[in-house]
Amino acid sequence: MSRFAIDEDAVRRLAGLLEETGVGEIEYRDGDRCLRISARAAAPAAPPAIPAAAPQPAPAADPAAPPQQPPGAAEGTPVTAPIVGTVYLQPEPGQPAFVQVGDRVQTGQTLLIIEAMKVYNQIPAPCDGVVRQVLVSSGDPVEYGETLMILG
Amino acid sequence: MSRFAIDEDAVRRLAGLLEETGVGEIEYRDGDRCLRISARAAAPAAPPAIPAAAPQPAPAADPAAPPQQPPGAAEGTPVTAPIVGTVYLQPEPGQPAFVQVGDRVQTGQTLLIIEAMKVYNQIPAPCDGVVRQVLVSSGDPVEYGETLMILG
Amino acid sequence: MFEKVLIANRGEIALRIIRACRDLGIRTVAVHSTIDSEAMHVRLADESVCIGPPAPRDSYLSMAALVSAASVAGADAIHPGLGFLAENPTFAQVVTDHGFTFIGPSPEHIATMGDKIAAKAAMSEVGISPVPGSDAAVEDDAEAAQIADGIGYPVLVKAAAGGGGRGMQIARTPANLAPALGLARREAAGAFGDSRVFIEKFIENPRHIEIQVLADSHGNAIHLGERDCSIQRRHQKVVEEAPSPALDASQRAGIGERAAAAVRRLGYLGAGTLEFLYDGRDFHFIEMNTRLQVEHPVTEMVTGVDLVREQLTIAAGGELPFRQADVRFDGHAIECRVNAEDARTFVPSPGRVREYHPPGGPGVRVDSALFAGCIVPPYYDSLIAKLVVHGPDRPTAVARLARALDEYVIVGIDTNLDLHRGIAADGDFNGGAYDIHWLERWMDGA
Amino acid sequence: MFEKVLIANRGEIALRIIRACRDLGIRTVAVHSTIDSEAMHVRLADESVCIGPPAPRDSYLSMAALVSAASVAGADAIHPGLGFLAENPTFAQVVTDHGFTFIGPSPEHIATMGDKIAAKAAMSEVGISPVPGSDAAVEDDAEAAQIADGIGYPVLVKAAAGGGGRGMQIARTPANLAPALGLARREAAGAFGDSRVFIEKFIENPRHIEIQVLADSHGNAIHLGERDCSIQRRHQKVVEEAPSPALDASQRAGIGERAAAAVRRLGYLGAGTLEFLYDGRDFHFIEMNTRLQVEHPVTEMVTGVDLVREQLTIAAGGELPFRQADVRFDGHAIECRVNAEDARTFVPSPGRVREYHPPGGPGVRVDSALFAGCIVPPYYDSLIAKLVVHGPDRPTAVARLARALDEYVIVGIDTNLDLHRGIAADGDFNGGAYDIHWLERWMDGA
Repeated sequence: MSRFAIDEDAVRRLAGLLEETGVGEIEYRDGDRCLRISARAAAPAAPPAIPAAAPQPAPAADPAAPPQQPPGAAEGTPVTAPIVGTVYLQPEPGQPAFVQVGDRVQTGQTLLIIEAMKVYNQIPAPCDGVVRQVLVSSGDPVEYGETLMILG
Repeated sequence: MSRFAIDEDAVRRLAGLLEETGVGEIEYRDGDRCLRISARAAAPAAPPAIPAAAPQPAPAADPAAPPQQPPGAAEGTPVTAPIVGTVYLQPEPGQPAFVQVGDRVQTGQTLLIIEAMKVYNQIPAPCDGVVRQVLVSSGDPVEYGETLMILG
Repeated sequence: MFEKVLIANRGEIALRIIRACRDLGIRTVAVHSTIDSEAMHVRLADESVCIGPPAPRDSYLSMAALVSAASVAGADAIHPGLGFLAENPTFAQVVTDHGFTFIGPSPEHIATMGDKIAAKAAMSEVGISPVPGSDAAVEDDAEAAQIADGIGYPVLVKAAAGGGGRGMQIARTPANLAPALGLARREAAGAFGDSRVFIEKFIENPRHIEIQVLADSHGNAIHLGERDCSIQRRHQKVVEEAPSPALDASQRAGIGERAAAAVRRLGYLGAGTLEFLYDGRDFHFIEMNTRLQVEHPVTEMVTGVDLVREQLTIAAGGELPFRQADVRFDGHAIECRVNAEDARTFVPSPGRVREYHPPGGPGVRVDSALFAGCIVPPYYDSLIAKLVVHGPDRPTAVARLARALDEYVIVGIDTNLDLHRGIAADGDFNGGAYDIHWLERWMDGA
Repeated sequence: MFEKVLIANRGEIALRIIRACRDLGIRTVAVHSTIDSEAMHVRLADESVCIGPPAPRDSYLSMAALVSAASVAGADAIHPGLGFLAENPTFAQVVTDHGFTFIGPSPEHIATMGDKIAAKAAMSEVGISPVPGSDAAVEDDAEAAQIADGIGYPVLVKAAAGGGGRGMQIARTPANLAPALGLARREAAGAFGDSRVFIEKFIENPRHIEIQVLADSHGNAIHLGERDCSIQRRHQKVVEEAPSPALDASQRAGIGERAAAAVRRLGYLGAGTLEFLYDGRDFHFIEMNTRLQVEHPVTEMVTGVDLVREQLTIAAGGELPFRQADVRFDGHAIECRVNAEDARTFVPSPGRVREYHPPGGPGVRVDSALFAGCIVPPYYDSLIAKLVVHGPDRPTAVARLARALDEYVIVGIDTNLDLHRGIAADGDFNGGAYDIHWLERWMDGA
């Protein structure tokens, strides 16, 4: 019986592609030859199950929505809440918003206001850029660290 | 049926590639032959520490010595206690022991006695052999499963 | 007091007894089968002895192994716990014959109360009325019909040696009596090797009320009030509480004093429980358990009495340190039996407990031998924990029960915690309005 | 009663308050710093709000963040817990100004009791004798010498704004007074920015006895007996118990009724604690804490009163559901403060708890926010658990303490469990024979 003709270079290239693309498995078939490469299972590193199993806080009411990174957040610079409070996008009701999606903003320019204890805190742009996303609406409660806008 | 023609070298090369690339699985198919190599599952998580950390029973008094395999036990056939009780190596006090180290014994031959609830239970040799070790003395309490002698 | 006590049991009840012994400074010897060598009762005892393989018959039910373990460990007394050999009069006798103190009543009392017909007769003599019915096993169908006519239908045909709901048949009309007798005899013969049956009045929607008693060897016999164990499924208690929502203080004192007087007249020794069906007016005796009950903690929580401590005191020949007048009933306690089983199908769920986090805070007691990483073996009872709560009144106790159930985390095996959460949230349960059929109706409707 | 309460705290005390709220059907809002996002108090609350980074100044001590969190969560009241802002009168005022109920006494009472000189004056007026000494800050050394001569040496020089043992110096003879004054002023200026000092009689080997009081807005003020907190290290309580081994029922009633009368006359609202040094004959008032105490569970265990529940009831304008005559003292309770620290060096030991198994069984209560896998952050107090035991008498309680300590498993961080095991086994402790210097002497000798 003939020996396997192992194309080591093909294995290495597919393994590299697996790593690069982050996929779980690549199967390459050519006529009656086939090469399949699977990712190694993640280490079990089981996070303690107690947290997951413990009674979860009831779905947070609006006020207590947990800080979440929006999809695609990695692509821009997030603007996060430096204090818990209530968001306002306009200086006063009826007036236009400080900024809108697509606006070009400069470092230090006010993006929105967070009211905490009757004090209106202006939240400045942390860098020059364009407003890519506005993730909150006027009147929304926000937690410390919650992402408010994405600049890009 | 013909014998498997194992291409050891191909296996070694793929195993080397698996290790080198860090992938989880490589399947190599050529015509109606197929060779699949998978990474070993990650070592099981550490056993829970609670058992080790929980207050240990006080060093067992003689009566309650935990069953232990003596060093080198794997080399012979252990004779274990089928019941908790008190060991006697002689039929009666003052008489010679049933067996001694070095004695050749036959299956079924009485090796010692375990007294439980005033009943003297004869413990027979489980196989033909030579008495390699005697791990108990007359009057010793033994637990269920505790190794009493080693035959070789 | 004893120097060293061997605990002839496993799981949470073994742990319970070890804790009482430690509180008294008594050394403890745990026994265990091979699969239990890492179990919590082994870890927390002062000494341990492996007594056999996992099968209960060869370990926890082996009298020879247990008595021999007590000998080699030099114990002076044996506590049988509950289940296994706790109500086996032969075991009590063998323990005594080998020179150990059996922590429990005399073999004679165990034997009498183990026979349902004899127990009813014995109790009748000391002023406790059993459920109306035959005084003895019914010999033939004609005698049965005569008795049934006398007490009125519906009637229950029960195995003399019965228990756990087996060998039990209802006859709602005279026409049903003969078939019921036949079925019950067949079941009884199969289950207990004893086909004797007797007849009782079938009480439609009673509560299960039981009275805890303690009697010492100095003539003191007292009661510690009742437990309401009506929340049952297939005759298995699921939730127990004290006091009963159905009784007031004078009813409690009335039935309690009758129970205490009865055991005093019997010359009974130790802890015991008289079980009754309560139809809203009368207490009908059904049986006496001559041992600690699973649900004993609810009594401990409302009275402050440590029942296991008193069992030890009594068995050692001591005197009860209080009298009936000293017993106070304080607040309200509820116990949930947490089982390793599917909450809906009740299929047992042995396995490895991966994560374990019991609830805490005020008014919460947990009796459990579980720990993260432990094994719940398939060989034994599925009871893995008792969650007991106490509060100054029933609404507070129920609120604490719900709170504690929500905090309880057991991962790796299925448990009936969700069933308990459902019960704790239920309006009928919150109102105390239930009888022994309530849980099964509730589950059918849920 | 409140609909929703925000708990301006973390750890076991936040959990304690959540449990009381759940028992009353009140919704809870947990606040947390970023490092506490997975903490137990967050998991068990109905809602949670992240209020800042780990540094307490920017999170648990940030009044703006806390009040803003209460606003966005729609809470109607704020419970400050203990530590952090619990005794900050400005916080109580700000909370009230923003339309929330502060669950605690008035800002005025908090402010008065926060100033040691003002507190002594206020208590003197309502019949509670402070430790003999100056009525106000001593102006100069001559005045100090005159006062010291009057009360007799040894004397203690203490910072008016003091606490935790800082700004405190002993003068055993007249020659030592001037140096003691100078050192105390310098320490006080450095530690509190306030160099005022006053003089007290130094009581040699007293016990620390404190009285728990509760007062509602309907004129009811009661006491719940004493706690003996003499087992201290560097003025930090380590073990507390109730009742004190040094008091009998008439002494308890005497000092308790004086304390209750005092807070009634002050018009005080809520839970509070009057701390005394007891020299075996007289009770010398040292300070009043206007909040829940860490050691409140020992009082709960002997009285059956849920102190947090009563704080909520009182803050909501309700009436105490019992009177002094209804308060019963039942058995004996002991609390151990379990800290994340080396048992010998007392160096804090933050980190990840790998394994956690609290003790259980009769008479054992654990208040802790720990769970297997949780993080003990380095930013906050090292108290991680309170083990509280109860028994019908002190010997039983001590035996249960030893038993529960042996069952307690905390792996991954260092704890002072071994220190507690040593104390529980000690003969002096078992005899109840200790004063406020006992632990330090014991540790030096051990």
